Amino acid sequence: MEKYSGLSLVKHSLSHHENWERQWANPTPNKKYDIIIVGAGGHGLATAYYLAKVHGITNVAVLEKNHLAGGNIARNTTIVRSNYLWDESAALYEHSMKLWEGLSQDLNYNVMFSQRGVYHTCHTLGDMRANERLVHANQIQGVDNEMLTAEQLQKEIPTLDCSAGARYPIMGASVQRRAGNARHDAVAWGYARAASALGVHLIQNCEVTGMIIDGSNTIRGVKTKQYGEIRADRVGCVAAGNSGEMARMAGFEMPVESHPLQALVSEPIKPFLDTVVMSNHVHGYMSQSDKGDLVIGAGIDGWVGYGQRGSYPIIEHTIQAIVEMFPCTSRVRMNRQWGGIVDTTPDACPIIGTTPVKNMFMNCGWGTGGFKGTPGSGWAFAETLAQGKPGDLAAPFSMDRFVTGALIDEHGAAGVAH
Amino acid sequence: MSDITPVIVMNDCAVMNQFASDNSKAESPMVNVKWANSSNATVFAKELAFSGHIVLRGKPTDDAFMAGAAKVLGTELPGKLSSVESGEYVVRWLSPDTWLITMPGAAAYALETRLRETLTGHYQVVNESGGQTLLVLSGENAENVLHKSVHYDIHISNFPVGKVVNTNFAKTGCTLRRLGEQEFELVVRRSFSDYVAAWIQDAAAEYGFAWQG
Amino acid sequence: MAQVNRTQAGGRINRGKPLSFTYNGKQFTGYEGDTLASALLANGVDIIGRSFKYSRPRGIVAAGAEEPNAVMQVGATEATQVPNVRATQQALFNGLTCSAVAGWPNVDFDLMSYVGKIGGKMMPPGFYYKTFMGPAGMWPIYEKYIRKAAGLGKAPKEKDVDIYDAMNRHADVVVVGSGPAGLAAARAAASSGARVILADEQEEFGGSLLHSSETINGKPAAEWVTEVVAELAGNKNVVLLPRATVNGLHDHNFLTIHERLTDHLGDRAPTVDGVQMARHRMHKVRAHCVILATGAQERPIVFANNDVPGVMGASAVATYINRYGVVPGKTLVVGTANDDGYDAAIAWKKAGRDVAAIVDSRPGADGDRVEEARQLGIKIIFGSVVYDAKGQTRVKAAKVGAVSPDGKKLIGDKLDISCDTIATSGGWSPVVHLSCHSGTRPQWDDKIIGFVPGDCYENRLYVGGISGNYELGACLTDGQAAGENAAKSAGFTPDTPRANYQTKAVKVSAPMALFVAPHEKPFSRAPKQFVDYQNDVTAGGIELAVREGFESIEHVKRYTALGFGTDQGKLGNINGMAIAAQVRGATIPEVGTTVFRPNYTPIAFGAIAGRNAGELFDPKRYTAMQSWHEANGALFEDVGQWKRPWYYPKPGETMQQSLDRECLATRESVGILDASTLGKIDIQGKDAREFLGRVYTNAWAKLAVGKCRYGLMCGEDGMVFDDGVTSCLAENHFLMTTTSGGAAHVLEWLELYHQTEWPELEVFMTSVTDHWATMTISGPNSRKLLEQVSEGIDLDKDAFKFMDWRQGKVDGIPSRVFRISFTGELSYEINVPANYGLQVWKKLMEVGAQYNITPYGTETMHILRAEKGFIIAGQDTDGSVTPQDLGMSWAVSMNKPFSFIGKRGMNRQDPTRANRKELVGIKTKDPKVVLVEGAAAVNERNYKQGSNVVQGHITSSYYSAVLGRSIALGMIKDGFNRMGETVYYPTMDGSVIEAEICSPVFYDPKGDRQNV
Amino acid sequence: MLHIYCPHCCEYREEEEFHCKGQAHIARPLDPDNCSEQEWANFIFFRKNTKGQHQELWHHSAGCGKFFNVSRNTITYKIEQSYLLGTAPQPVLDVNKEGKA
Ligand SMILES: Cc1cc2nc3c(=O)[nH]c(=O)nc-3n(C[C@H](O)[C@H](O)[C@H](O)COP(=O)(O)OP(=O)(O)OC[C@H]3O[C@@H](n4cnc5c(N)ncnc54)[C@H](O)[C@@H]3O)c2cc1C
Ligand SMILES: NC(=O)c1ccc[n+]([C@@H]2O[C@H](COP(=O)([O-])OP(=O)(O)OC[C@H]3O[C@@H](n4cnc5c(N)ncnc54)[C@H](O)[C@@H]3O)[C@@H](O)[C@H]2O)c1
Ligand SMILES: Cc1cc2nc3c(=O)[nH]c(=O)nc-3n(C[C@H](O)[C@H](O)[C@H](O)COP(=O)(O)O)c2cc1C
Ligand SMILES: [Zn+2]
Repeated sequence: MEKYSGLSLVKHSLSHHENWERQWANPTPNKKYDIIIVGAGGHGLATAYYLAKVHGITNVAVLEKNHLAGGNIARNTTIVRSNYLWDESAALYEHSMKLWEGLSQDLNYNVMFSQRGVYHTCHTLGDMRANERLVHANQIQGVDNEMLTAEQLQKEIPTLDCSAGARYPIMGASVQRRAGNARHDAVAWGYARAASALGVHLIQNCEVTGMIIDGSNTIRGVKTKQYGEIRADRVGCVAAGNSGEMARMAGFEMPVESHPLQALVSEPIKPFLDTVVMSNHVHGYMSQSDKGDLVIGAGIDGWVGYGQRGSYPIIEHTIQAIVEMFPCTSRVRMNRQWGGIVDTTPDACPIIGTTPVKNMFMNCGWGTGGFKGTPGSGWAFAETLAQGKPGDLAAPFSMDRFVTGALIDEHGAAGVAH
Repeated sequence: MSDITPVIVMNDCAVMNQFASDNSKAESPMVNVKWANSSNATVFAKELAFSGHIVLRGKPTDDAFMAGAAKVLGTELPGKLSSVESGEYVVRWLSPDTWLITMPGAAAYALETRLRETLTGHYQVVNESGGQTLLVLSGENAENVLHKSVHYDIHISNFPVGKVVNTNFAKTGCTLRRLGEQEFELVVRRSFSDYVAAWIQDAAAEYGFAWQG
Repeated sequence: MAQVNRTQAGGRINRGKPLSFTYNGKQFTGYEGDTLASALLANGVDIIGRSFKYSRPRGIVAAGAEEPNAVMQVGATEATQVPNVRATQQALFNGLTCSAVAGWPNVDFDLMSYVGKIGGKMMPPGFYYKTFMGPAGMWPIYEKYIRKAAGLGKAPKEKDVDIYDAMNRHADVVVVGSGPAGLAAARAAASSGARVILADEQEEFGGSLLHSSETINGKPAAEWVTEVVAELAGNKNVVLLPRATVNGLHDHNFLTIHERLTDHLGDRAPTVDGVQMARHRMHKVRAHCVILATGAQERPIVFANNDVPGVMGASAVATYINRYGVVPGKTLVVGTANDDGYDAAIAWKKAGRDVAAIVDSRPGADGDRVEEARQLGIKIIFGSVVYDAKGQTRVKAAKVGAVSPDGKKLIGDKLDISCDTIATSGGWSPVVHLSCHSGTRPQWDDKIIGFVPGDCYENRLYVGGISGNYELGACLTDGQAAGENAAKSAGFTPDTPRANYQTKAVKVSAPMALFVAPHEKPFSRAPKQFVDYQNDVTAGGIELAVREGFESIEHVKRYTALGFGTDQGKLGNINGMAIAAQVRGATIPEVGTTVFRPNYTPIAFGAIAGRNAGELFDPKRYTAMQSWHEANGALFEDVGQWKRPWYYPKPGETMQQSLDRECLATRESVGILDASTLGKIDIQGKDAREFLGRVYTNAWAKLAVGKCRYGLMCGEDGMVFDDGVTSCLAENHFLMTTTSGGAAHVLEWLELYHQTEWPELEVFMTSVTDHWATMTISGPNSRKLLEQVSEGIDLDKDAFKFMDWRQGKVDGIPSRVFRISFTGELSYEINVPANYGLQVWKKLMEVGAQYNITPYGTETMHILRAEKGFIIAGQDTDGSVTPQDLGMSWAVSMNKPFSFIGKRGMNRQDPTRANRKELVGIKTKDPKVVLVEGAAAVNERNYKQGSNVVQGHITSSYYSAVLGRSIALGMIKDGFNRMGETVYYPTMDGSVIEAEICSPVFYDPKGDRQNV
Repeated sequence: MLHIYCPHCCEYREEEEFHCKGQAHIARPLDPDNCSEQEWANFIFFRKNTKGQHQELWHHSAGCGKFFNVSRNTITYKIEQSYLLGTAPQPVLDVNKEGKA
C-alpha cells in the first residue's frame, strides 16, 4: 500500500497526479472464500480489515450490492462518542473510541476524527437525572463524561440559547470531551483501502440474493445476482438496514425493524459551532462540518421504510428544535435533506453473534447510532467470525437476549437518533 | 354536618350533577387569555363558555342503543363526520362509536340521566363539560387562519356546513365543525386553550383580529 | 455610478424607478425589475466572489436557480444577515446591502488566490485524506485552520427579527413552473373548476417567455402571459404563488412550496398597520395531480479556464439582454453545440454590441436562428470549439480550435479571438429534480441529450422542457392536454372548446452532444477545466477520482464534492457525469445520476419552523389553578407539556428552605397540591373489571364500589411503565388515574388492547383528564379543613376510610373526594369539574389559613412520597424494572385466571434470575450529605474502573426535613438481600460517599399516619 | 408525508394524524403462560420487517381513535389499501417488490 503523506502529495503533484494508485482493487470473485462478509458499509469493511490484520485471515470477500460505502455510512451525521449507560455497551463503544483515537494513523488515511466534544443538554429534572446517571456510571466504567451548569455551557457555546426564556430552558448539560465526529466517507474508504491492501476481495455490484444452507442447517455460501453462487465456510452479514432481508433469506426472523432516519445540512457558513450539541428533550442535534455546513440529525419515522427517505414533518420538527436551541440559525438556509435505512432493535443496542443457521453470523441493529461503533463493531465481529463464536465484547449482544429478556436498554442514552 | 350525599347509580354507573347551583365563580378555560383587538378585524372569535359537553359512546350496530339515543336527543345520531342540531343539543360524530353532545351547561345532567334511563346494554356517558370549551371563529379570513392551523382540507366542497372532523390543530388536536361559509367551531381541550388562543391570535394578526367576548 | 452595461431600451425593468444598493461598501443603482445579479452586471461588476478552494476570481454565469458563483451575504443589520443569497434570485430593492462572501482582503484583490495558485497543485480531490495525519495529535490544529477557511457567508449573531408563516393547502392540480407549458396547463385545468395552484420561483410568471422573442397568437409571448395570468387571477379556484419555489415533491403528492413574501421589499419584512408581516410562507400542499412544467436549464460546455469572469451561459446572456436590458460585456464569442447558443449572439448584436464569432462544434447548421445570425452578419465558425480562455479577472480572448466530428479531439487550426465575454451552450438539462424527490430515478434520453423524469406510480404529469420538449407550440398544446387530463383525473370536466394556440414554427437544426471541449493537453495537464464552480471540481479531478477507484458516480460526487454546493450541481452535474463516463469508457446512462433531493433551492430554517418558534414552539398546558400559582410565586417544572408548580419560594428563601417549609407544614398541619395533571380515564361497561384485571398486574375482581386501589401497569415484557390509583365508582364504572406524562400513552395502550385483542369485552374508555381539577390536601389537619368546606360527606374515619372515595360538595361544588395518599399523611384528593377548580382551591386556601395551609409543588410531593418509599414510574423505573425488582410483588396477582399483560414477560429467564438490581433505600453515613440523583454505587471505596463494577444507581434523593437527614432510593444488585451493607458512591470531584442499604420506607413504616 | 385512508372516517388524512404501531396481524398468544420463551419473544420482539408489500397496524390517534390495517409497499411507500381489523388484505395482483405492476 502506497504511503500517504504531505510528501507524497508534493511528489505526485510533479507528475500531475497521474500516478496515484487505485485505493482498492476491483477483483472478480473467487468461487470460494474462508469468510464472506455481506455488506461493504463501514462495519463490513472494518470487519474485513480486522479479520486480515488482527486474525491473519485474508481469504475473505466483502460482497456489496451497490458501490461500497453507499449505505448508512454515507449518510450519517458522524457523531462519535462512547458515553453509553450500561456496562456492556459502554465497554463496546469505549473500545471503539480507543480505536478511533489511532485510526488515521492505523489506516494511513486521514479520517478527520475530531474530538471536539459532544454535549447533551438537559431541559427537565428527568434529563438532569438521566445525565447524572450516565456521567456517574461512565466515571466508574472509565469513560470520560462530565456535567456542566447552564452558565458553564453558555460560555462554551455562545450561540446556544441557555436563557431562562426558552420554552424548555436548559438546566445543565453533560459533555464527553473525547467525543466528536469524523469524516464518514473517509472511514469507509480508509478501511476499504487497508483491507484491500491486505488481500481482502472487495466485490462491488454484487448483490446477495440468497443463502446456501445445507441439510444440517449449516451455511455453505451465498447466491448473488451478478456472480451466481459464492461459497464460504462462514458468512457474516453486516447489511445494516437490509439485515431483515438477510434473515429472511436464511429463513428466520429477527427482533429488528428497518426505519427511515433522516438528516439534513445547511448551506456552508463561516464557523458557527465548533462542538456537537444534542438535546433529547427539544429533540434535535447539530454540529458543523469542516466544510462549513451545519449537519443536523432528524428523527426516525415510525414505520418500516426502505426508501432512504422519510416524512416531511420529521424535518419540520427537527428544524423547529434547532431554531429553538440556536435562534441565530433562523436566517441560515437548509440545503439538502436525505434519509437512511436504520435497523432498530427493541433495546437500541446492536445484535452481534450467532444465528439459528450454523456458521452464519449477524452484526446488525446498530440503528441510529452505529457510525461511532464502526471500528469496535468491526473488531468484535472479526473476532466472532475468526473464532466462530463471540468474544467477551460481543457476547452480551447476542440475539438470544430478546428471548431470555436480558436486554441492554440504551433508549435513554440513545435519545435523539444519532 | 349536612346529610350524606348518596351516589346516584344508574345502569351500574355513578352519575352526578356536575353543574353547580351557583355558577357565578366558575371560570371557563379561556378566562385568562389576553385578547388584543384590532379595529379593522376580519377574523373574529368568541367562546361559548360553560356549555355542557357530554360524550356518548355506543355501538352503531346496536339498534337499541341507536334508537334509544335518537329518542332522547330527538334526532338520529349523526353518521360519520357529520353533526345534527336538535333543540338545545348539538350532536357531533367523533368516531364510529363516539358522539359529542353540547348544550347549555345546566342541561347536561338532565341529558345524562335521560340517556341512562333510556339506554340499555353497553354504552358510556361521560360529562366533559369542564375539560373542553367551544370556540367560534368567523370572518372573511377565518378560513386562512385555519389554513395555518389544521392540515385538513377545509374547502367548502370537502368540508361543508355541518361537517365535523377530529384533526390536529397546530401542535394539539381539535374537533372542527363548519357552522357557516365563514364560520367554524372548535372544540378545544381546556389545558391547551391558552396555547390555542395564542396561536390563533398570532395567525390572525395579519388579517386583524377581534374578540367578541 | 453609471450603468455601463444597460441598454438604451427594452427589457422588463422599470426605468422610471431607480433603486440604489450597496455591494462591498460601494453604492450602485439599478431598476425595479432587476435581480441583484442583473443590477451588478448592468454596473459592470465582474468579480462577485472567489472560489472555495483556489480562491480564483469568479463572475456571474447564469440568470436563475442554477447560478453557482454569485452567492452573497445580504443584510443591512446584524439581525437581518442572510448568508449565501443567490444574486440571480434576489429581486433588487432600494437599500439592498450585500457583499461577496469570500476574498481577503477583498474579492478583487485576494491574497488567498496566491495560496490557491501555488498550493492548488497539491490540492487534488481528496488531498486531505492523504495528509495532516502526522505528527500524531496535530490534527486539531490543522483542523482549526481548515475550518477557518471553510464556509461561504456567515450566520447572523443576533436572533431573527422576522417571523415566518405556513399554510396547509389542498389542490386538485398543482402546476409547478409558469412557462408556456405550465401556464397552458394551469389554464386548462382551472377552466374545469378544479382547484389549481400555480407556483413559480421567479418574481413574475412567464418562465422563458419573459425573455423570448416568439409570438403566441400573433402577439409577443409576454403579452400572452399577462393575459393568462390575469385570467387565472380572476378565478377563485386558483391560487397563484409567484416567488414560490417548490422545494420538495414528497410521497403521495405532498409538496412544500416556499414563498418569499417580502424578500423583494426590503431588508426585513415590513410592518403594515402595526402588524409585523411574515418574511416567508411555506405552503404545504396535498395535490391530487402534480404537473411538473419546470423547464430546462442550459448546460455550459466545459473548457480550460472556463471560470474566468466573462464566461457565461448563452441563454443567460440572452436573458440578461432581453429581460433586463443588460449586455454583460463588449465583445462576445459564443461557443455552442446547438441553435440556442445563437440567441445570445443575435440579442447581443441587436443590442448594438460586437459579436466576434459564433463557434459551433457542428460541421454545419441551417436552423432559422442560424440563418438570422448569418443575416445579421455574425461570423460563424463551424466544426470548432472554444477550448480555453485567456484572461485573469476578465476574459481577454477565446482560444478556438477545430474539433473532430465526434467532439473528442482538437484537429488542425487554432486561433485566439479577442473578446471579453464567452457564452456557451452545450444543450439543455430538463429540470427533473422534483420528479426524483420521492425515489424515482431519471432516464437518459439520447434524442434530447439529457435526463427526463422516470416512471412512478404517483399521479404526475411532465410537460414542456422537463420532458425534453423545447418547441413553444408543443409546450402549449401539451401543457393544455396535461391540464385537462389532470383535471379529469380529479373528476372535473375541462372547458370546451379548447383554447387554440398559434405559434410560428421555428426550424431547428440538430444539436450535437458536447459536454467538454477537448484541449491540447489531457485533463490532468490542461489548465483547470471547471465542472462544478462552487466546489472547484475540475475535469482533471473527476478523472483522478475515477483513476483512484472512485468509479461510481456517487463515489465521484463524494470524493470530489461534485454537486455538493448550494446550487446542488444544477449547472455541473450532467457534465461531470459525462466526463466520468468518458474517463470510464462508459455511456452516460451507465454512469447514471446522483440523487436529487429536497431542497430544490435552499430555504431559511425560520421558514421551515414557521410560527412554531419561541412561545409557540410547544404547547404549554395549564391547569385551572394556573393563575393562582403564578400570582403566588410558584416556580414551574416542565412535566411533558404541562407546567406544574415545582415549589413556592417565599421572598429570601433558598430552594431547600422552601422545600423544608412545605414538607414540614404538610407533615405537621396541612399542605395542598395541584394534582390536576394526573391522567384520568373514565371506564364504563360490564367488562370494565375484567379489562382492568388484564391491563393491571394486580386483582380487581373484588374491588368494592366506593373503594380505590393502586395498580401497576407493565408491558408484555413484564417491565413497569405506569402506575396509578383506580377507583370503583359503581359496579361497572371506574376512574383510572395515570402519571401526568403517561396519560396519552396509557389511553392509547388501553384502546390498542381493547380494539385489537379483546374487542368482545364490553368496555368504553374516555379521557377526563382535563375535566377534573384535582387538589390534594394532605396532613393531619386535612380532615378538619375538609369538614369546614364540604357537605354531604361523612368524614368520620371509619365511615370514610383510607382508600375510599365519597361524593359530596366542596365549597358548594359537586365533587368526588378520594381518600388516597401519596404522602403517607391523612390525605384527600378533591376532584371538581375544572370550571370550578380555582374557586374551590381559593376556598381551601381561605379556610385553611387557620391551619397555615401551605401550597406545595412537585418537589415536595416527591420528597414526601420518597420518605414513604413510594415509587414514581419513570423516575424510579426506567423500562428495565419488574414489579418484583421494585419490591412490589404485593401488587402482582399471579393467580388471576387471565394471563395479564406483563405476566409472561416477568416470568422469563432474565427477569426471574437472582442478583437483579432491586429498589432499596439508601442512607448516607453522613446524614447531611444528599446524594445526587443518578449517582452510581460501587462495593469498595477504592474500586477499580471497568465493567461489572457499577452496583446500581440512585433514582431519587432528597433532604428530608422531618427526618433531619438525607434519604434516597436506588437500585442495587441483589439489594433485598443486602440490607445494612455499605455501598459507596463516587462523586465527580473524586471523593466517595459512603452509604447504607436500608428499607425504602423511611418514615412511618407502619403507615399509621394515613390511617388516622 | 404519507396520505392515509382511514377506513373508519372513510377519508384520506395526513400522516400526522396517525401513529404506526408496527407489523399487523400479530395475535397475542392465547395461553401465554404455556408459551415457550421463544414463542413469547416472537410475539413481542421478532418481526418480518418486510421489504416490499407489508401489512401494518395504524392508529388514527388524532382522528377517530380507531386502529386499522394498512398494506403498504415499504420500498415505494405506495399504499395499496387500508382495511379493518379482523379482515385480511385483498390480494394485490402482480405487484413485485419494487411496486411496479
Ligand atoms: C441519517 C442518519 C444519521 C446517523 N447518524 C449517526 C451518528 O451521528 N452517529 C452514529 O454513530 N451513527 C449514526 N447513524 C447510524 C450509522 O450510520 C449506522 O449505524 C452505521 O453506518 C451502520 O453500519 P454500516 O456502515 O455498516 O451500514 P451501511 O453503510 O448501511 O452498510 C450496509 C451495506 O450492506 C449492503 N447490502 C445490503 N443488502 C445487501 C445485499 N443483499 N447484498 C450485498 N450487499 C448488501 C448495503 O448496500 C450497504 O452498503 C446514522 C444513520 C443515519 C441514516
Ligand atoms: N430553444 C430551445 O431549444 C429551448 C430550450 C429550452 C427551453 N426553451 C424554451 O422553454 C420553453 C419550455 O417551456 P417550459 O414551460 O417547459 O419551461 P420554462 O423554462 O419556460 O418555465 C419553467 C419555469 O419553472 C420555474 N421553475 C423551475 N423549477 C421550479 C421549482 N422547483 N419551483 C418553482 N418554479 C420552478 C422556472 O423558474 C421557470 O419559470 C419553451 O417554450 C422554449 O421556448 C427553449
Ligand atoms: C456528514 C454529511 C455532510 C453532508 N454535507 C453535504 C453538503 O454539504 N452538501 C450536500 O449537497 N450534501 C451533503 N451531504 C448529503 C449527501 O449529498 C447525500 O445526500 C447523502 O450522503 C445521502 O446520499 P443520497 O442523497 O445520495 O442518497 C452530507 C452528508 C453527510 C452524511
Ligand atoms: Zn379515522
